Amino acid sequence: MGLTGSAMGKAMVMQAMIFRAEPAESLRIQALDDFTLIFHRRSGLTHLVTAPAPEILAILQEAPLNRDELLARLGERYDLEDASPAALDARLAELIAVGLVEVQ
Amino acid sequence: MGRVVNDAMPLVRALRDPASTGTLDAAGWTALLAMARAEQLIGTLACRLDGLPMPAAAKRILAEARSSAIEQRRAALWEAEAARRSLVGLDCPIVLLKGTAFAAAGLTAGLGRSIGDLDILVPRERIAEVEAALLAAGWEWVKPDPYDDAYYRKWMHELPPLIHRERDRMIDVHHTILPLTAKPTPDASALFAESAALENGLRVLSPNDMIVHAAAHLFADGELAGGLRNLWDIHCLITEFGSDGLAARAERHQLGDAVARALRQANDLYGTPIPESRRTRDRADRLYRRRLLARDGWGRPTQRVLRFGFFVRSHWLRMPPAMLGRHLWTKWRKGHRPA
Amino acid sequence: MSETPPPDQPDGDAPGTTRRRALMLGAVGASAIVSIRPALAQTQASVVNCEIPVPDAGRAGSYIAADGSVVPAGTPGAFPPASLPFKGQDVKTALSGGQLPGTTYEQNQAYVKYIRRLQSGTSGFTCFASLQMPRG
Amino acid sequence: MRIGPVGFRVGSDWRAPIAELERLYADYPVPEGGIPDFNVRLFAARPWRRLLRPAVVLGGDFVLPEAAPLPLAQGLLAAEMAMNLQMALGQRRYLLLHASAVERDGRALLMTGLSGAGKSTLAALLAARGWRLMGDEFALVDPASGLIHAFPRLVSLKNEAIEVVRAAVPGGRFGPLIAGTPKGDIRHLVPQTQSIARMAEPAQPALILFPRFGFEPAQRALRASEVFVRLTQASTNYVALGERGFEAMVRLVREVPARAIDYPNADAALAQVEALWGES
Repeated sequence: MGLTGSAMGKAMVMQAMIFRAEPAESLRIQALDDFTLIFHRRSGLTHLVTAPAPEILAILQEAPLNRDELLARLGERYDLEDASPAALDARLAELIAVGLVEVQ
Repeated sequence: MGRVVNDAMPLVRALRDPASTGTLDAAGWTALLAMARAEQLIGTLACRLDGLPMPAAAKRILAEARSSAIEQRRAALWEAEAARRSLVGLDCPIVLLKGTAFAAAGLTAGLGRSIGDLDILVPRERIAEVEAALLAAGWEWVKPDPYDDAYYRKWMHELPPLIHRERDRMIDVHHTILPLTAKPTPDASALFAESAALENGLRVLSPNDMIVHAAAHLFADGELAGGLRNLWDIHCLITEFGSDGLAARAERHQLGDAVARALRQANDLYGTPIPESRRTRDRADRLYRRRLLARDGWGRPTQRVLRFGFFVRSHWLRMPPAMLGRHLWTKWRKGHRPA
Repeated sequence: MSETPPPDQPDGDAPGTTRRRALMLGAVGASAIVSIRPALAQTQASVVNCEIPVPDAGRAGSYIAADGSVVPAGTPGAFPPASLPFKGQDVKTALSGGQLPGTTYEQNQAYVKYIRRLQSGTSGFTCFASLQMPRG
Repeated sequence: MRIGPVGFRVGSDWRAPIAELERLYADYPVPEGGIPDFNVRLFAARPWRRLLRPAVVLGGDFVLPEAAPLPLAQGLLAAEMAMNLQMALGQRRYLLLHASAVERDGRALLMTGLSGAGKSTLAALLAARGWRLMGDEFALVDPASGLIHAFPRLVSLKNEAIEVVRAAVPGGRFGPLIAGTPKGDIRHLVPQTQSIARMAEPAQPALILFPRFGFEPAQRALRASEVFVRLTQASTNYVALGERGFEAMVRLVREVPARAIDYPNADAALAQVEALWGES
């Protein structure tokens, strides 16, 4: 990826990307309370996540999307209180870093 | 406690002829399992002995070793995938080496094998880009020492080791298969040219190059620590792919002697099929054999003097004498005394 | 086994949900993921009886600067290496505000900074990491 | 020797630590089929250190490179530590929790917490009041059944706890007082007869406590996610077990109630534990 340069440049790069989630059969998801456990079969790693990570994964598992499509889809399903692209980029970057989402 | 076990032959016998474990008593199993753990071959042994009759306790311990090997394999393949995702934008060939390559390519050498660090090979001219991309994706330097760093960059065949800050896993990025200071100079571009792509775009060496690399690691570089495992890799690769064209390939990488010795040792210890013409032993073969087998029934290293000899030799092989002197002097001034 | 194993699904997304659930994307700097890391051995052996050399063996003889970095021997203002490795228990005490044995105030500060900067792979790191574990 | 379901073989360059182990572990069975799960070796750092200022290096199938040697007078402690280390680094059959466990009516109470939280002491005191001690250091969760398996090694008592437990267990068999260890004074207690005789009996986990010593009595319920994180931190093999570990841990945090308790002294703690046990 080599994401360097300004935050503006980074946001533009994120905008052009298509994101794909690990397939449902690779994940064991257990909602506990405010937190949800995700066991990732492929890596053997466990992640403790909060909203909106499970919601993002569920939508991307239906079909790969770019960031704006994803934001729109989240807005259709949920009452989004802060529909900020920058915040969504930050959530996607976290999911990419742990390998639950991949850039296509 | 029964007879004293003072070399690793019980382990070699069990790997070579699994049914031979049928005659082991409790003390024999105890020694076998201890030395297999010490040589990091217990997962391999577990796969070899799977399904054979054995005492319940041994069965249970080997079943645990097998499932542990499965988890190690999973982690190793995920680490390769993480590196692939971090480097995909560079459009640079990434060749997996050693255990991860065997597992990714589904080779018998990968069955039950313990896998530690991720080793990859990239073209030398791309190594700075690879380094930058890995640092951007969460890997960090293990050693900040400037002498070691300069030493690595100038003379080694790899970047100083990096570790991932979240997953605690190390990656070694090589650009060839021997240090630049060693006498043989393998043909790195030939390694890439003959490598094969896996489904995900990562690559593995050709079978002959895998054997050459394993032999180089064993006899032209290392101090033979963990040698039985390396030799088992070589045994599996030759059994699976044969040794056609291997001699010529080894010569191309200037590693004919190391490969010839590896073949003889593998044949001698594991019964690896090799051509009759390549079985003529030299006088050093017996020393190598003793060093490879230096392990007792408690899993303890034996043959201290011989081990030390091979330790010195490993440094000798990696660099010319003047440079070796300089290296050891620098290390000594910094208080690095041999243990 | 529980009689009704919980479904492998995040709650709240059930089809047919009529009222839309509120969702926050959160702040840019916030974090929505914590990964479970392999815990190091947290037995008595590792935590209290392990040792941390200052500096590590690969850099023995070098001095420790006030900011905890390793500098060449004799660097003005830096501290000579510790003569013996520190025990886990001493380091634990020092990390919570105590003083490492045989050190002056400034030397202690520098050593503690060095220890905090230890990286994985450096000798003493597993010891330091196990001291950092919330339980031991 | 066998402790719970795990067999050990201990070898030493010196006779003394072995003699102490033989005395204290006299009632324990041998490893299943004579084949141990783990090997422990106590050896001299240098050949001459066998006699001259003898120092014991902890060796075995699994070792930590940075463990410091102990003086020979602490050989028993070295053996115990090396055995714990094999479990912490090498155990793959059970999910290993760094917790003490006691049993009553087939149900297990687990106690885990920071060093000095009193999990060993509380377990020893509960055992003196009729509970079966399942272990003071490790509780083993069977991923297949969810049951807790016992690991009743010698109870390791530290500093003030030594006298507290000696007073509570008048006929107790103790090891020698090992003074001046990195953790202060240590004395080992042989678990009671029923603890060793019934060590193959697993128990259903019923309550998880996170005790904290030195505070006014207080307690609070913990959320499943917090319990999950705390228990994964208290486990040395959670990640290594992969999906089996995940399943076992999820089941534990979903099915077993957990409480954090603060206590000022042993009597208050025992009263709190008995009260919570009555509710669970």
